[in-house]
Amino acid sequence: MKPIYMDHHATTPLDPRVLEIMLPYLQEHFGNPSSSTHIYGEIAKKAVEAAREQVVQLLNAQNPAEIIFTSCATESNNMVLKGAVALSKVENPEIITIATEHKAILDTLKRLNRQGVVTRLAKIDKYGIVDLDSIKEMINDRTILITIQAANSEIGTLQPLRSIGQIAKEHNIPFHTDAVQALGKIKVDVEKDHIDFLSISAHKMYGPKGVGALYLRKGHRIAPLLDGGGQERGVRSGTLNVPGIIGLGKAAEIAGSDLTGEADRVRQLRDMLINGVLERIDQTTLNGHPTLRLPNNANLSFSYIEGESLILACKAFAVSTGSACSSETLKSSYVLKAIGVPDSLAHSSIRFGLGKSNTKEDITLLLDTLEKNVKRLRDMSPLYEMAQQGIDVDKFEWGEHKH
Amino acid sequence: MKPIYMDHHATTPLDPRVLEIMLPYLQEHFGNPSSSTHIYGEIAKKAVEAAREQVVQLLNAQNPAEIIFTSCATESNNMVLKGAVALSKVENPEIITIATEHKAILDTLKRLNRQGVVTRLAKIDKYGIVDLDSIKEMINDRTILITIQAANSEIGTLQPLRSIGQIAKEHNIPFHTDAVQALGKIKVDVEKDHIDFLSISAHKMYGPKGVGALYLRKGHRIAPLLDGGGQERGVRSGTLNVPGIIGLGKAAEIAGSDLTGEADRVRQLRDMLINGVLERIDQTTLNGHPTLRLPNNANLSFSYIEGESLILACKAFAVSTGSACSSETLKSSYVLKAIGVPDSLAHSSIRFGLGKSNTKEDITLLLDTLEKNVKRLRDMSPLYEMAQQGIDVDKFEWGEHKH
Amino acid sequence: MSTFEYSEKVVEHYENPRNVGVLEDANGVGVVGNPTCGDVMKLSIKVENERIVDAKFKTFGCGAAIASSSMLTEMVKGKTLDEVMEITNKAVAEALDGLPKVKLHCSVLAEDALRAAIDDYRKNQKNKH
Amino acid sequence: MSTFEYSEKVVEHYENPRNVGVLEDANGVGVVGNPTCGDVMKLSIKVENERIVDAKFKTFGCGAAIASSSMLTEMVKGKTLDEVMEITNKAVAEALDGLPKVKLHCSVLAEDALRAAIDDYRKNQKNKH
Ligand SMILES: Cc1ncc(COP(=O)(O)O)c(C=O)c1O
Ligand SMILES: Cc1ncc(COP(=O)(O)O)c(C=O)c1O
Repeated sequence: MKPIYMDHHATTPLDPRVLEIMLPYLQEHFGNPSSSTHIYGEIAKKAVEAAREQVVQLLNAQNPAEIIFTSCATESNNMVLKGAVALSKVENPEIITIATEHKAILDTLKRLNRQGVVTRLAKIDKYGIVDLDSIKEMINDRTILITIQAANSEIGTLQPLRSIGQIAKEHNIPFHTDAVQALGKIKVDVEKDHIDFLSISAHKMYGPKGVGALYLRKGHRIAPLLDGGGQERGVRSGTLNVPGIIGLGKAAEIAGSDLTGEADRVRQLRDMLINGVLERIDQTTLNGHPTLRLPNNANLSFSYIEGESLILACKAFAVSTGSACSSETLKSSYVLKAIGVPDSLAHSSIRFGLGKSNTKEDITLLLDTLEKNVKRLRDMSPLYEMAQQGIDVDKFEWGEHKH
Repeated sequence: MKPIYMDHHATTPLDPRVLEIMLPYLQEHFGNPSSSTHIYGEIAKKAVEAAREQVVQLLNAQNPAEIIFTSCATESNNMVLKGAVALSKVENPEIITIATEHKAILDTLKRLNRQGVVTRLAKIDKYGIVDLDSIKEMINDRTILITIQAANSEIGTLQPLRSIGQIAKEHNIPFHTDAVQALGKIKVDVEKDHIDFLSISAHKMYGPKGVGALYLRKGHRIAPLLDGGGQERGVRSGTLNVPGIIGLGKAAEIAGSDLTGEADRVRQLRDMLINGVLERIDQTTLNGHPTLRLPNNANLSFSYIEGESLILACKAFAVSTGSACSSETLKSSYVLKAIGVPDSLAHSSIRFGLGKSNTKEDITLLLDTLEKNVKRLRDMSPLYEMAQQGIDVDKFEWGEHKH
Repeated sequence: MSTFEYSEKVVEHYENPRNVGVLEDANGVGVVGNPTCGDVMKLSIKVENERIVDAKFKTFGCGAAIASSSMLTEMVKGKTLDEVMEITNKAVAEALDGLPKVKLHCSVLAEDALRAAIDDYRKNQKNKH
Repeated sequence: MSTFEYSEKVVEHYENPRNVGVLEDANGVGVVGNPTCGDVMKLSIKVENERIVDAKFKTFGCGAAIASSSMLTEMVKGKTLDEVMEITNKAVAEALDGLPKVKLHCSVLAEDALRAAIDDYRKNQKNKH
């Protein structure tokens, strides 16, 4: 039997309703939307435009032309940052962001730094929430963009989008948000939140892999990242991924409707999990904000136990230690580090990403499993032993790092 | 009834064998290959690596690490050109290409031109075949790349890859080929043809839309276009499009096996079409080379008739006037222009892109339809009337252009 | 140039164009357009007592160009020259239940052809005198 | 750090680790690693007549670290100090039917813990005399 999936921040299963609507476009309706001389192209084009409308609805955008289909949120993020810099006439332009952004923001900024772009990291608190005054203080003549995510993929922290958007608007600076983890979980409204650019990845909201979108408010321009056939009004060339786009559209529609019932259901499971762990297992902590967090995220530290060994013990569950993209390396999470979690505790953290398939029974079983195995592994842990003896493992003089 | 599809250069239907192998990855095997802590991720990763191996086989690459999955050939092309320029230390680096490349090459070069990159267009003959001496003459200290396509998407002309590769190798200049139209139709062998970079789009070879690949010979480096989670060894970040990649892998396997039987079958249909038109309808010409052309391509000009009106008449067939990407605009084909076809004749051209579903009966019906409608439209054409009267329409003094 | 944006009327006129050909006894002929641009229209009219009694066309061009020409001949037949001077490209397009944006120039071409044919008729009349 | 690259033996030792704990009557104890790096190993040994007669471990670390520690205790028990000096990290990894590349450092940690425990034993002996 496969483990119970609780890694919905890494990716989500395709909603069967999404697959169903995609299938004809993987079969008889295979046309290229740019083929304007025959019905195959026409059918594809119509379907793509319908999907665009569904994304418009989810975001409360004003105009289908504001939606650009891409291959993933990584592309959307790269497009916005690189595309804004490419058109900027400012010397050493500055971009305001925070240290807990996804790598698709941070590593893109790193590359831009080599071209003279300056990254300004606004302050965040111990929950990872951005300090609004810090943003205001950083704004100057050279600020060309504020990019702050809607929700963090590791610790689930939600950012005050509307307040950030308000600041950006007042200072006439474009505001981008990476909303990958937020869509379908919390309402994101590009009008009310004053968002100018927004990144989407379908596979994080029960849509297909290989397709994303960029919301690009009318009147704002960026240079394209992919040049070529001139699709998507020249902003993103390349044959449109028709089945993917149709899947994204349907997933967007479903995400919008999930905001009422499903988000609450999952929030209850999350609270059951968080409260269960904190009450039943001592020396555990919640990372991220207690309430201003994704309804499906619980990031918990189990002191004195290394995360992977606990994951191995909970083999009836599919969970991860952090973002899928960084779990191949041995480094501990830069997100936990950025909110001040000590390295030792960062190694003791597990991210639970709940989703539609999870039930109350799953949480009950998970809590039992955790309780039993935390005990087992602590009995095996020299750190736990030291702690029992009153030694502070974080202050202890350890030998030099070996690797 | 839907028209008979003959626009296989624009896109192809998904091979049912490809869809079949993709389906489980659109359903139960939905994991993110970067999720290393659970079986969902592991299953996805294994499948992706198997697909990589299938692409290796098709190209005769040496190493799976040489295959980078992308979202389409437009991305692969942009990646190579922009990525090579980004790492180049040469001032005003030069890239050698030809005027009949796809827009994903030409428009990318145009953008790079603004950064000081120089595009050198090697000479081509009236069939569109590159002049090898012209390439040799253009090579100098600043040449950082030669990019010449394997086969043209409009006129089907094949380039002498091996000879180009040989020249590139002798001069120690990396050689990129956009092989989008060629794979599955002619053998492309990165070893024998001395190819260093090669672009693939799955949907042009009966694979899914939204996925492509870049072959990147070991030892050659390019800067990434998408920064982020570090997937694909950091060269292309973004969650892998698992079902798409698996589809690409299977399509690559099938493409390899099609080189023997299917390519010959289609070549016979193509010749039946070309010979039928040239014999039965006067004042018709074949664009591109008579033999050094894609087995599935026939690009024909029907003098004195505007292409779209003929397409409209042949409504039992889905064909196009040129590349899907440019058919939304009213401009005539830059490819036909580049090989010296006069504008008037370019407007009279139709591209027939044959494929697996086409039969001898289709060609018979097509020839009858063409013959009948060409006659009908010529009877309606003032140009035909003039020609009958011995007036050369290309030399006639027409009024000024109005639009 | 999506052909799917063509109205039924455009398709009908394209498939069954009215008044194709050249009038043997035309007294006004207009040829406009340019093959380099993808369309050429030739309109021949027969005028009697300042009234167009017959009209025929030949067109090299897309479906919209053929339909516009066909519609134009229908619209001018039986009208006086004064009356037809009021036929604009917009009127042609409307009579076809509209044309796709990128095809509006086809109706302009039709209007131009009409003007050219009438100019030719007037010139012929002048030369006679 | 894909856990799917773990051999069956690693998993078996992780799930049923041998010799967990601290020897009450140890005369050599080694603690190596650093929680900041994600693993700490504590090995306690009892040496009699230059022979390790008992060994126990406690480990904070991933599955491979736990399995390496467990395997190490099995390997050293009953061997003379001279004999165990020949046990390298490679030997530990091999005894576990191999470790994933990114986990090889876990076997190094085990070797380090053994060296540290023996050093501690020798120091204790010296201090006695
Ligand atoms: C917040 C956030 N942004 C961007 C991404 C990148 O999404 P993708 O891998 O689909 O490009 C992710 C997924 O890891 C994410 O969680
Ligand atoms: C030769 C060639 N190169 C590149 C492309 C671009 O492929 P895609 O649209 O899948 O990115 C095409 C397709 O139009 C092509 O024919």
